[in-house]
Amino acid sequence: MSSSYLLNRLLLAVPTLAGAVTITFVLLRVVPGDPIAMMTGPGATEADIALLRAHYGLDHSLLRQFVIYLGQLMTGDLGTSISLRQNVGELIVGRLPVTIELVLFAMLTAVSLALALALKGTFWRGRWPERIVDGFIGIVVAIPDFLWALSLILILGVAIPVMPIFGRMDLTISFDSWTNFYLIESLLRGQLEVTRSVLHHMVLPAVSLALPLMAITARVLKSCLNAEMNREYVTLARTRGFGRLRVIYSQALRNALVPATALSGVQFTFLIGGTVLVERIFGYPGIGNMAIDAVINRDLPLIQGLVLTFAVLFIAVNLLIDLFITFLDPRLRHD
Amino acid sequence: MIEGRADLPITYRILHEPRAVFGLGILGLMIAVALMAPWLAPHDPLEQDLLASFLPPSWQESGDPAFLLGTDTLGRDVASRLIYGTRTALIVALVAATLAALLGTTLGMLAGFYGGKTDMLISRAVDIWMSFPAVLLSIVLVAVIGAGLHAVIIAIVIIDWTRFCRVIRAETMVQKERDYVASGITIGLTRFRILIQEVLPNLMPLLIVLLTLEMGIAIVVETILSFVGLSVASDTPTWGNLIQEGRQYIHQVPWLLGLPVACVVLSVLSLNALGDGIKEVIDPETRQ
Amino acid sequence: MVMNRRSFLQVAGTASLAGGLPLAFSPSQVQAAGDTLTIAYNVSLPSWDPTTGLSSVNPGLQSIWKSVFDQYIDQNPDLSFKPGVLTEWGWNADKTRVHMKVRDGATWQDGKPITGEDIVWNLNRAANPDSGNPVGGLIWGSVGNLKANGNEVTGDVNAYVADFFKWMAFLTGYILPPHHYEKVGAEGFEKDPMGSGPYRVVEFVRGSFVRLEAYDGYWGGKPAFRNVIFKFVTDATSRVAEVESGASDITLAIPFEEYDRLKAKPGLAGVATPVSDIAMIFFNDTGPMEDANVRKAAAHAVDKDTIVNRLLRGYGVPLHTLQAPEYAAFDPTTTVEYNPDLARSLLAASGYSTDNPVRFTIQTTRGYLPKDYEVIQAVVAMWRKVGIEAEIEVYEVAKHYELRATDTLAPAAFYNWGDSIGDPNDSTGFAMFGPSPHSTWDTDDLDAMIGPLWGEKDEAKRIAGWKAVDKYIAKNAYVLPLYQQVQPVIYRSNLDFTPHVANYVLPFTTKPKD
Amino acid sequence: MSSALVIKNLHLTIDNPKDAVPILRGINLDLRAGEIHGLVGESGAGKSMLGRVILEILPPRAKITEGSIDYPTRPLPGKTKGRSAARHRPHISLIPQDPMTSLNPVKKIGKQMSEILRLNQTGRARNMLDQAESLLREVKIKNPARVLQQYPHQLSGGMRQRALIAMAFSTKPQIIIADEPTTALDVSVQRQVLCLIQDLQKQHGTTILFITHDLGVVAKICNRVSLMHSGMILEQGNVAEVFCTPTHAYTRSLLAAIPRYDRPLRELTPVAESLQLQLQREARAYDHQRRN
Repeated sequence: MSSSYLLNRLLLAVPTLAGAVTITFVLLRVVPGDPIAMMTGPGATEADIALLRAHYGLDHSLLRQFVIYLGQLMTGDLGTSISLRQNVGELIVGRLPVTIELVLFAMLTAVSLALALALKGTFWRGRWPERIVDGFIGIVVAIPDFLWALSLILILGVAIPVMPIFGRMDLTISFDSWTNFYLIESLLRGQLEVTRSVLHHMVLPAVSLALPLMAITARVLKSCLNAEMNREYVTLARTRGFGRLRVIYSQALRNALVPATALSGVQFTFLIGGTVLVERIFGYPGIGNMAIDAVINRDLPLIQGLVLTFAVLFIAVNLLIDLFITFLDPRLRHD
Repeated sequence: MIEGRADLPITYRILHEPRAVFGLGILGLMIAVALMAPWLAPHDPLEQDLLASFLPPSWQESGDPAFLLGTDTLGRDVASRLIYGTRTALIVALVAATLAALLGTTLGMLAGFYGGKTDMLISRAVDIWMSFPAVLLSIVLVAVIGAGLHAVIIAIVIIDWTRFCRVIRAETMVQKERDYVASGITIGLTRFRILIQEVLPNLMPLLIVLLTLEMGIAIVVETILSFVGLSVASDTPTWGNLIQEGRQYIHQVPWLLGLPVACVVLSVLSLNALGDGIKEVIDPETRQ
Repeated sequence: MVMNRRSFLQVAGTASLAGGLPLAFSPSQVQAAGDTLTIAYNVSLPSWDPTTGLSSVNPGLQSIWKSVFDQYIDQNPDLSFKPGVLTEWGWNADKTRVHMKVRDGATWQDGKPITGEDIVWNLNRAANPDSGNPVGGLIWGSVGNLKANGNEVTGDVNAYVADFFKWMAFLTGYILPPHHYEKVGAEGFEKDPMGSGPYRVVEFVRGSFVRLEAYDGYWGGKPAFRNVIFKFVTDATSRVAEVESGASDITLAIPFEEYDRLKAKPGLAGVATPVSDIAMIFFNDTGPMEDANVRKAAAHAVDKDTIVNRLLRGYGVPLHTLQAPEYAAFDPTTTVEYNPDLARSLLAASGYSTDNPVRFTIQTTRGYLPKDYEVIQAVVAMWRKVGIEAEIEVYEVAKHYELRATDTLAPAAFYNWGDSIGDPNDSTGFAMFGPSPHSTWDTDDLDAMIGPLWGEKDEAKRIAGWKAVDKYIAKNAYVLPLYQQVQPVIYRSNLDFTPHVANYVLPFTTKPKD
Repeated sequence: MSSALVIKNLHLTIDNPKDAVPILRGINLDLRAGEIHGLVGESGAGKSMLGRVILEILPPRAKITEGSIDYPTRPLPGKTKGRSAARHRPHISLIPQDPMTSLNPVKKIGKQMSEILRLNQTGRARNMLDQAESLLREVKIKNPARVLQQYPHQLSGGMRQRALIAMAFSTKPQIIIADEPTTALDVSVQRQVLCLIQDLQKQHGTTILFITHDLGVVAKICNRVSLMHSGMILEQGNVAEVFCTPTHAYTRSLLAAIPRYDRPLRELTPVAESLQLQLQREARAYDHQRRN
């Protein structure tokens, strides 16, 4: 595979990241108000405030602050959280596995459901079940993730309480995690009771996140599949003994995935963004939940670190999507 | 067979596309409700009556016919608040979507038409923008600007112009290759004039589709911001505020949450349907 | 309402029957582990240092800290004081020296005994401005030259603060183990906290939960529950779902409607008692508020009884001063009557009416306190009827602190004033004294009245002085006290839970019912 | 000579929301085993649709309203009524018009060929690739081993068409529908491909329905020919007969339109508009008559 292409994409990500850093920094410095005054709370004297201001480097000029910040970033230092009084990098690294597991699980759910829907919809092309699939997709797509979260809590958490609606696992089970990747780690260590509990807790938040992505992906994939089904090579395959379902998944699918992935790729980053609200609602201890607290507490270093983390995640997901497309379509590899 | 219908005027075809008709119908209803809110609403949406709080809808046993859909915790008329909420939702949707479209389209056209450095600069900016999580960014933005209708609109515009920019840029690049642009240049029109007089009208259908979809997004964003408690402050009734308020009493008075949620879902659904319907009509690719 | 609740349940019940789904999380099945108490808590713990930073003066966090750390002095549920780590304390006769005695046999959670030196270290640290104790200068700095002699600690009074010892049971009045803290440092302490309280920290996931286990060497005895989990559920609706589904045993700070509903459910019990928190509206001495007529009208126009009885469903105690009935300087004779006609005529005297209303901004939090935003909406509606047109601005409580510290609050600002030691210094005193960093109203007349009370060493005279100040404030409407908060707590009915006026939910005193 | 395929009075319409448009109007066609049968007509005559009817790959809204298709020589005739048409289909295969769009762009040639082989016979994957290689050699591809490892976009148009021809013959079909197989190719390649089809047909004894609009090609390789217009077959017969003694005015006019070295260019006459209109009128009259 062309490593130069990969390298090119990686290089392109650098200025994007640099831009993200700059914008985050500037955006948060134009905040009206004094983060220090808020951080000290009632009772701080002028001297206390000045002391803290110096401690956080806020007594320098904006440009100077930026240079200092960049310098710290280079050494991997994201600063110290104001409200949580801990190294921002450590805080984020501690919580990131939670969000990553949730996001991956949600994406997996979304993609498998979307595949099933799109394939079935295509299989039923031009017949009434296709209309049901289309209608279902159309309704699901109109409801944002956090409304799903609320509805799911109401239905499966309260009305028929079969699902846990808060937290990451049953806290009566004790699990001393080394990596904070509970799901993967508990599986590897064979503590299936933990795996079960983590999965159980993950279902509702993951489904809330997954449904909108599922709908939009299914819709895009289905229309790409429809376009693909009209192509000559598919017709030809039908004449050569490929069954109606088989021709869809063995011939059309991979081709349809190329434009579908390109079109819905950005939706995957929306799912990651969705964790902010959904983690909040389910009390899921990931970085999304932390982000809202950071905004509420006006914890500048933490907000900065989190926004940057999200940006890195987004860029990484976009790179992966590019890679996936190149993997799918040989024409892109040989150009 | 099908080509025959392509000759019909576009408005005719839109009016014969069921999804577009559904979307237009609901949108029209929303606009009518928003415009006539003062006459439609049976009460002042801010008028409180602490002695008459949590009245159920009027058809229920203990309901009061004066309050069609019941009252909330402060004894305000839910129906009137929903009606005035439609107003806010429409204002946010229209203003935010239009401004985002204006910004995104301008930049997208410039990038797509002039290419080169302009394109690189704008595309880069879009890439950077897209690398921020929209929800977090809007929360941060509103926290920075301060809650209020204007803050919600500004946040939506700042975040969502990229949606327009990306698509319009790509479409402008396609249009640029068309014959009419080349012939425009040969007859001596300036490039800017071609962009405005020739390319722009050809982008319009696509733009309208994007605009309807964005209106739906804007309504959702307002709900999200209200949900986090950062949207329009003061008493202004918005669907988001109603959802946030209703959520607290979900067990006692489920309709306080259900009604505004239904409004949001229905309006987004109809705007999506309208966008899809128009796209279906104007987009030859999907017309088979 | 009842109808709907019932039909809602019916639908739910039918649905679950139809689906044949097991009620996996019904209250009876969970909590098989009988030695674990799970509390769905409303505030997320940001730090393990209860003595520094903004969070240390957040009343909402004290329950967790009190489970892990000892306070110098403890409080009974009725706010009266009782020995904590200190068994004796006091001033000498002319109040120039302080003395304290450390409890025998009290140990840190690593088994080391708590010594007089440890107390000196903690008091010095609290007084040191570099440590970041928010009340270091005001309270802890008021004594100095501390000396330890075995279990005895003595020190000099730099400036007499009447409620110095009361603060030892209040915000930032905790002791940390010096040997451990100096070993691990401030950041290390966050990861490996240690106290001398009834429970030690076993596992802490920021923003999610903390798991505690009983410390066997605790001087106060063995708690009924060996394991305690505080889940940080900041969303009220989620907290309701937590206890309702049985995932948690106790929760607090839920909407009163939900409290009423849950309390009636089999398997759950509830208690709602007044706590030491006062909902009030700060007036700032700017703009229209400099007009006494406007202030007085604003005070007379608010029907506190209706707000409490209807909006808060009776869960509140209308107040006219910043003193709750449990406080030392509560005076039932100081009242401000609800009289909208008087309010109208006062406004008319300044040229305002409903057609030409006086306009200003009122700031409020939303969801920080039960019904805070709704209460302000109700207040604004009552004002509107007499000729005050207030525009509501919502902010986060962090923003409130910032604005208050820089004295840039709007003319009116809603806040919750907590004073769980009930001393007038900490209610009316800090809230209304101009030079206090917490105050919003600062005018010379009031400062002149309050000033002498700070150093008043005769307790009876001091309390009488504060009562006079409260009367003066009420007459001039320098502040608008609304009501004393009631804290709704819902718990499993097989628990024996004791409410605390200081608004604590303490696992240590919670027992299974026999 | 036995028949490979017999179509009797075939009617086909396309359903629109409002009306049904007739596409084929009473087609009778008898393909004889081992012949190359030319099917000639201009665009829209319905010849490709006829090919699709035979292949059973009709678009969703197309419907056969009347008539029958029989395959007297098809192996295992009992299976025709089976639910999945796919199972018996490979005895007919297709050489498509456009080699660009007729290969799956994301699969290597070898993979595509072995997929077909595996669907239609049993055996090991390795073996399939060997078979595919020899098939490619048969269609005179020079470096078959390499081509097997290549993606369609790496091949020239001629190469792709050869690969498609190899695929068409790989299932050992009795009938092949060649739907304008040379139209999209360069002139120089066209001839080679025609020869290749002819050679392979002789070698395997396959029956070919050769759809084209080029009478010159028909003259070169076909045994018999049918002329179509407006979904009807106007004339049918041996190539020599039809070309020498055309009975239908349309055939005559088509023949007159063939550019020939012995005829000056300006004597070429396009099919007269009046004739076109007359044919369309007749088609409509036919529809009218059927409806009543």
